[in-house]
Amino acid sequence: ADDTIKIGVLHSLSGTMAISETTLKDTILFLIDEQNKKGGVLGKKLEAVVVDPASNWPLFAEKARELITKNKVAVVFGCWTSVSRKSVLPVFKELNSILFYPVQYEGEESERNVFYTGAAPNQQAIPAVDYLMKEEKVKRWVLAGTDYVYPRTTNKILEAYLKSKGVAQDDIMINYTPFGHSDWQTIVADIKKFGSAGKKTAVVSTINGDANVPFYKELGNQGIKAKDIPVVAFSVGEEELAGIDTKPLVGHLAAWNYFESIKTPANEKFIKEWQAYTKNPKRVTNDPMEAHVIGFNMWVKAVEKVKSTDPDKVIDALPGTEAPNLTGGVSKMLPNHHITKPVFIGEIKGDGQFSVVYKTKDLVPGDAWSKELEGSKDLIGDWVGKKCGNFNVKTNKCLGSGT
Amino acid sequence: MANDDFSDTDDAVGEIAVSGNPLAFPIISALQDERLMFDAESKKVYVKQTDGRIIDAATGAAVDKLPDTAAAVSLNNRLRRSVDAALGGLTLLSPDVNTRLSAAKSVFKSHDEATLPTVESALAKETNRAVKQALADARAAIFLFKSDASEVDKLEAVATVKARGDQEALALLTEISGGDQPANVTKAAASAIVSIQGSLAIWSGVQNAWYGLSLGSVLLLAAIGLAITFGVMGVINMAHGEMVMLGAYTTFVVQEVIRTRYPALFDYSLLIAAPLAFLVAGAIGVLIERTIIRFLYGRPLETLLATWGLSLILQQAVRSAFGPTNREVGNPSWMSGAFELGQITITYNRLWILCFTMAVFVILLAMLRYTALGLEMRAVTQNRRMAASMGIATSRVDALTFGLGSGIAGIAGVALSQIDNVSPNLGQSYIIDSFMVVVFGGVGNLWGTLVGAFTLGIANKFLEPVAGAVLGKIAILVLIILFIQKRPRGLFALKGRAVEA
Amino acid sequence: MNVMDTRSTSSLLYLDAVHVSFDGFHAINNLSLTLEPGEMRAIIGPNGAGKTTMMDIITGKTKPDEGTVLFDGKTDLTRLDETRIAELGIGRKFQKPTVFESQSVEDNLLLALNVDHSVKGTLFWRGSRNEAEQIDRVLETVRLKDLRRKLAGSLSHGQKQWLEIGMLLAQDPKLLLVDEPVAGMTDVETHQTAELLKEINRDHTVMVVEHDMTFVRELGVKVTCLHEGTVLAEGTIDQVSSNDRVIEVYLGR
Amino acid sequence: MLDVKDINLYYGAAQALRGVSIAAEPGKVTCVLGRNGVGKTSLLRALVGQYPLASGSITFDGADITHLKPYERARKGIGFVPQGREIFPLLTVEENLKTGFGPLKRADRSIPDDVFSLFPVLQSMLGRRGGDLSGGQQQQLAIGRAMVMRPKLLLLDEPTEGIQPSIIKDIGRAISYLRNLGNIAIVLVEQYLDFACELGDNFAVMDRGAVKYSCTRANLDPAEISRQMAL
Amino acid sequence: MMPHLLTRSLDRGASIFLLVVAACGILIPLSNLLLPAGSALQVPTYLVALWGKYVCYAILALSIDLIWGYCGILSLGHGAFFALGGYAMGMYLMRQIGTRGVYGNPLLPDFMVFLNYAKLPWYWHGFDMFWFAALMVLVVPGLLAFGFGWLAFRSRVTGVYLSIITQAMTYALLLAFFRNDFGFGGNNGLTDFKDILGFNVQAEGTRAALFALSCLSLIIAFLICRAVVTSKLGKVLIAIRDAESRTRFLGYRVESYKLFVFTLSACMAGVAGALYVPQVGIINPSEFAPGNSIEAVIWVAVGGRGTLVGAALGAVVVNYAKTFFTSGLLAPYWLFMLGALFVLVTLLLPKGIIGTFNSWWDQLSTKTPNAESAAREDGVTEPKMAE
Ligand SMILES: Nc1ncnc2c1ncn2[C@@H]1O[C@H](COP(=O)(O)OP(=O)(O)OP(=O)(O)O)[C@@H](O)[C@H]1O
Ligand SMILES: Nc1ncnc2c1ncn2[C@@H]1O[C@H](COP(=O)(O)OP(=O)(O)OP(=O)(O)O)[C@@H](O)[C@H]1O
Ligand SMILES: CC(C)C[C@H](N)C(=O)O
Ligand SMILES: [Mg+2]
Ligand SMILES: [Mg+2]
Repeated sequence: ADDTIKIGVLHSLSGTMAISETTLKDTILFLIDEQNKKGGVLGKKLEAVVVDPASNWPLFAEKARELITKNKVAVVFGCWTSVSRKSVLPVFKELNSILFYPVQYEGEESERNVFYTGAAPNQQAIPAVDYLMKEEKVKRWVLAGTDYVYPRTTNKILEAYLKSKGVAQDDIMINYTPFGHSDWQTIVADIKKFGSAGKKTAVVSTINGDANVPFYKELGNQGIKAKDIPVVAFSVGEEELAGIDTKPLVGHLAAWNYFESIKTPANEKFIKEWQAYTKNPKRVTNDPMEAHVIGFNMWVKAVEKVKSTDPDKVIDALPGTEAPNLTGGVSKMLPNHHITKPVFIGEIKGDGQFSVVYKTKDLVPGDAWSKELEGSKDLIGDWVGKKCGNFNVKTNKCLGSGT
Repeated sequence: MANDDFSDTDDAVGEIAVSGNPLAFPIISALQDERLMFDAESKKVYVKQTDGRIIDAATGAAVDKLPDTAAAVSLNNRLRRSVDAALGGLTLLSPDVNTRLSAAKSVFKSHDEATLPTVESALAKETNRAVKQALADARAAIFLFKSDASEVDKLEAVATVKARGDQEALALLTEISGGDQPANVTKAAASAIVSIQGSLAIWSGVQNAWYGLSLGSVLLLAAIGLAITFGVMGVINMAHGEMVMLGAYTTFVVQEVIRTRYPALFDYSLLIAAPLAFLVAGAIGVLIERTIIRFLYGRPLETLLATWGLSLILQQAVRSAFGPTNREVGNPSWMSGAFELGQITITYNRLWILCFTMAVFVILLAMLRYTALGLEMRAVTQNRRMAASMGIATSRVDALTFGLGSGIAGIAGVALSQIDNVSPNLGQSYIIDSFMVVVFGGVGNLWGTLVGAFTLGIANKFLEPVAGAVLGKIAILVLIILFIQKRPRGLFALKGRAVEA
Repeated sequence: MNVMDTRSTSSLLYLDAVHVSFDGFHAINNLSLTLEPGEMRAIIGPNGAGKTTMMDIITGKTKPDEGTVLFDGKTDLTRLDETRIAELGIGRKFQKPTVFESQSVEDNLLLALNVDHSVKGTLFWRGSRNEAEQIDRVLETVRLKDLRRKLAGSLSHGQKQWLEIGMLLAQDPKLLLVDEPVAGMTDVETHQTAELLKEINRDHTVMVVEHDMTFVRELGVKVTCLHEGTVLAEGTIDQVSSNDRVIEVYLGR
Repeated sequence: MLDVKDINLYYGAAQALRGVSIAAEPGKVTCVLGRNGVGKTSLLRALVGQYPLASGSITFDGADITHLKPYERARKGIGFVPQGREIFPLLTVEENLKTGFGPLKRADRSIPDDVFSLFPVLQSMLGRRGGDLSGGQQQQLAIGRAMVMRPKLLLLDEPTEGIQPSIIKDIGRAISYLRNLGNIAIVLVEQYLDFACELGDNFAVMDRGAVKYSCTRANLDPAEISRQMAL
Repeated sequence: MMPHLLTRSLDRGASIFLLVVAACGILIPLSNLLLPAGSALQVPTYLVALWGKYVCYAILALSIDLIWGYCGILSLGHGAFFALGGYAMGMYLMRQIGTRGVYGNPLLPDFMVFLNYAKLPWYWHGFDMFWFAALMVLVVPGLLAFGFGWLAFRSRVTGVYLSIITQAMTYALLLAFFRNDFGFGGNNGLTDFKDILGFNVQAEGTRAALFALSCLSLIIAFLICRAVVTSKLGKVLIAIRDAESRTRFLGYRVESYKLFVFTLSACMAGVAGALYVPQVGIINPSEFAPGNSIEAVIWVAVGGRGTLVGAALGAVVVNYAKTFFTSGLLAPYWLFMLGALFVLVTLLLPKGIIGTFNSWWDQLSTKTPNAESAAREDGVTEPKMAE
């Protein structure tokens, strides 16, 4: 009935997560702006409804409910941490709406109402480890992370994977730190010690958020060079690096599905328009932003295909929808609501950008359920054929409430 | 090198290094600095020289202009290592002492047999003691891995490496003791390993103590301003962390100005930022005291409410002004890097922070103890009404005291910007620890804050290796809780009837 | 300590060789003192002699370094905490009046009443006529009847003194320790206080510290003069006040 | 020197002073007497500025100080020995004394010898925290602290409270010594009649916040005063 | 409860408060369920859930006011008791999921399956029974408070020292609950609840019932608090707050009193947490964050410390302000607004909303001088004179 289509933006603009999420809010506003310039969707203008869940998880649920019932949004783009997604999940299911989640996460989820445009573990962690094994001949591994679900799960997957590749238990060191850990002296020294055992060593970092800057500063100061012990991180991107002096960090790595430095026409155009939109010629771009770009475009396509914003129709239309990604391929929404993505490994450069040193040949399809985990290796998500997010291929049954 | 494939480039580096070509050194060092250009069209490689001239890598002939299609040959870590190793061999004879030293060290690491002749000839010529030692070590390392080296040589090498006594020596020895070596060498290596491990264990104790001191100094620095506003004035100052944050942002602004206008001054940026941060945070402190806190004396718990509100406002103000993301604050050269003391690494930034903290502490202590203002501050906070009747301008003293506490928090921010994020959340991450330190040490006692900070720092660092960072931190919190049961008024409790009601 | 010996004492309060020092300063030095049941004792002594500290020890506020304090011939007070000591029946008026400032005069007395002080007792407490009468009586005695609803914090210094005395009366302890009751009172009031104490003394044991010699004389009881933490002189007021040392350190010439 | 005219003071809705007028002159001791709670302390608090007046005026040294802040009054030379002593508990005895330096010129910043000759105990306890002293010692410290300010007007609120007899005599001597200097005006609030009668030049007896009886040394009748106080 | 405790506790303010809460508790669910959706008078489900959350916060605020307002114990870790109650309820709700979890494991909650738990940890046993979980909602926070208080009050830890160690307690719990190894789902917490007592937690009827139940709990909690503070025990608490050691010399066992109210208050906080979890649908370690506890104290201060009604009101006002400011045009400035609210309340309404209203009312109605009390009303003492 309305002459606009409302789009919910559910990203923290204050509190601890504002640091990462504010950019994503801007991204969606930018995308909506661009789309409206093209005439909107189904002949209607798009209108953003921005709320601030303030890094407070119950508030996420409250705001999600508000967006859906009060503001009647057609779709919501939002969340960064997994816990915020978990918090809003029941709301989306209950009210049958759509959430696009743009951040890499631990997997183990495939929900009808959620579309995961960030990387699943097999689209980030595993390729990174493969690269280090092949290219850097790494034999010894430090898995360092913040003590919570994402790092623990990722490390569990990696540990299983490494062992399957013949790495001995002794050659794996696992280390967890509290959120916001800022004194890295001991751990960096331990890494140094672990790495001087004569075998090539690398650090796989799932350290989250605030703790990264002091970690890298300590690495730099204690003189751990990428040449000696490279660190590959899964949550350090251009935006995080903008806050650090990267000269001592040159050569450390990150695994993402997008880098700002990748030279493709699409990417260059995107960066230019984004910087113009934000009126900041230095404003960087990063992976979760690209995820939103893809997700947004897929949603637009799906809506246009079914000529409706009705959630049920859009949800059914989304799998199979394709949208070009900014680095040159075409991503596709899979039946498990994850997408196919290229995987890049980049080395940090002195200017805070990454130079790509490796790229997977093809796009990697995201696995909702990890093959490395005992409990989930037989599960698949399939919302097209089986209409089930957690289908056990061995028993041929849809588990849990999905039946 | 024509291909942009790392493996090929790697092989090429190896070939060039052993080719003995006079152009080898310029080419490889150009590669290292990303000055080596490759033109995919003509399949030619050029070297951009440091003076801007361009030469053809194959012939050495000067070229006028790079073709447009030429791009720098990119590097990755593996390549960097090969380049280093190659250069190591090539620069062992460099006229510059430091270059020779680092070359020798990189040979020690790579223990590349091919460099042995160069090492030996360099060793013969070398006069500098440090370089000589490094070369000898490098030579020993090569012998250890040289399959055809004599047993005597190898034993001697083991001894030389053992004398180093460090982690790297341990690594080398562990590595060879696995391989097939003459029995004697294996035995010697094994005993060397044991002895190195023994001494390293002692060093790791020393290292923990140093880390503890350094963590303690950070805690102290963060807490010391609070020891004034909370400990002396009794204001439960939840905005303390934001004062620290303001100090850090002042540093950012100073560095930003220096970077864009006076890059030469970069090394002095902290010296400029410190007094400015004191003034900025101090002035805001005075403003807060004059407009809010002064109405709340005698109602300390309401200060909790107001300062909490303030901290929200300040955080959001900074977020609006500087954006929500981290801002980059660099380390001046004298704050970067580390030096080795025995077997432990001491980073300069931590060392300077420790010194700086102690200086702030001593100055503050002296100020409170020996100056009239210090006396007036204490008198006013103990009995504001009576102090006024003694002719002390209480409102001025209150404002100055709060300003001082805030200013010191600002200075702390300058130091913390060197090791932590500069973001709107910076303050939040220190406020709880700061209160812990002040209370653990005993409210109202600066010495308590000092000892409290170092005790917590050291305890933390001795617990961390045993229990892990998370459990270590939990253990510290539990210990604080238990400790307060033993000493309900902190470590340096004020005792006697003077404190009791 | 000779346990057998002390156990047989019939005195209500028996301080035996008590010693306290604060950071090396000996505030109480080998102090011994006995108080018989039903006795009233006046304690005098220079400022800083240790009178208040002695009361702190008896009431459990300060733990002595050495020595014992026997109450009722059997209980060693030095091992008990303040609450337990109060429960045994020792009440105290502080030198600086301390009352519950944000509660009314009446409630201050109500809290002092010697009734069930357990959590359960107070939770399920209901006022009784008996209690109300008792409070009225005390208010009458300390002449604060008009101020009964006033907050104790808004009383003048002297009124607080009276309120504290009232609380002591309401508490109805076996042994009353009264620290400088007449400081800040007019001569008439001083006289009244003396009368009041004498009256209380009919069925309570009292120890009172005062510097007001007129008052002490009026009480007409045995006097102990402390000095530097020990007993300097003991006897009737005339004996003590003619003691040369007492005159020298305390009364002045 | 001090001229208080018709002052009224309220605590919330309760009136504590009703039209009080009183004067003090250099070299004279003005005694204020009265039972508990009649407003003696309130009067002194009004003089030092700790409570604002509802009406009336205070003139000191020819200047109107009615609206000055407490510390400004102290700097003009008003010294105060409060009831309840109000020692700074965590400052040492010496530091407590030094808080009196505020109004003084840098050159004058020393503790007068009088203080220690009058109260030798303070000398021996210079390093002890004020709050640890015994009640009487604190009282002595409070008087000493006011003397450090070299006041022109000294306000004493029941200075003999809790003090041993010999020192009361000393304080008496001190007051008369200060009075005899001739340039200090003294207001003494007392309940201890004998002491007041011995020192006073002018007397005022208060009741329910007002001065209801006054006389000078010339027509002093202790019995009448005591009768007035008892009413 | 003895009847006199009840009757004594009801003055006019209290009665009005109870009536309002009861009215909300009855009318809001009825309107939500009975009136057609979209009608002007119908309260949307969205608001029912929202207000249900506020009511739980109000119970938490009451529990804080009981110890802080009346006994001077400033707990900066009360969120811990709230969260523990919440976790106890969350564990029950998790167990109710049964085979409907994504892995269909009948015994293990999902997060345990993918973290390779071989069997249910011992402390998860029994939580499949509602009565047991309900008991634990009281027992776990109560026991923790009892143990903690027993240590702290016996050693006479008071004032800021107590506040800070309560903060250390909640902080330690925060770190512990973040860990996956701790067996409570780490950062992601417990979510995706299905049923409570056989009713679908998402159903409108269940929501309405939970809301009504929360209001009922608020009423009961309020009555308990009133009964406590209007009894003689309440006077003892205030005496302890103002002059703890003097109370001891009168023969009161101060530590027992403190322990009693502290434990009672922790149990109330636990109940609040337990009601909160099914309504918001998640419990996660961030509920232990020290900031949350501090904020709860601030609600009490905003509403008026030591007034009970004020505490509940403060919780609702601040949280409503939060909801209101975080959406719409104001969203970017909401921290300024909230911060300014706190600062202004302290400066302009020093006794909080209800406290200021009360003294204003007193002055109007009685005209009796209510002298500014010189009492230290705070758990933190300024250094005071020795006697
Ligand atoms: N905690 C303490 N630390 C240091 N000295 C103390 C402490 N407590 C008491 N003193 C000292 O012990 C001595 C005895 O003090 P006490 O209060 O018992 O004296 P008093 O006899 O009551 O004197 P007054 O008549 O003045 O009240 C004093 O010199 C006092 O300074
Ligand atoms: N802060 C206050 N708030 C309210 N009323 C007060 C306050 N201080 C004193 N009063 C009241 O004012 C009256 C005068 O008190 P004030 O302290 O001036 O008496 P005083 O003459 O000094 O008595 P005392 O001899 O007992 O010291 C008393 O009735 C007292 O209850
Ligand atoms: C690794 C993080 C950036 C995001 C991740 N999904 C989480 O659990 O919080
Ligand atoms: Mg005494
Ligand atoms: Mg008085």
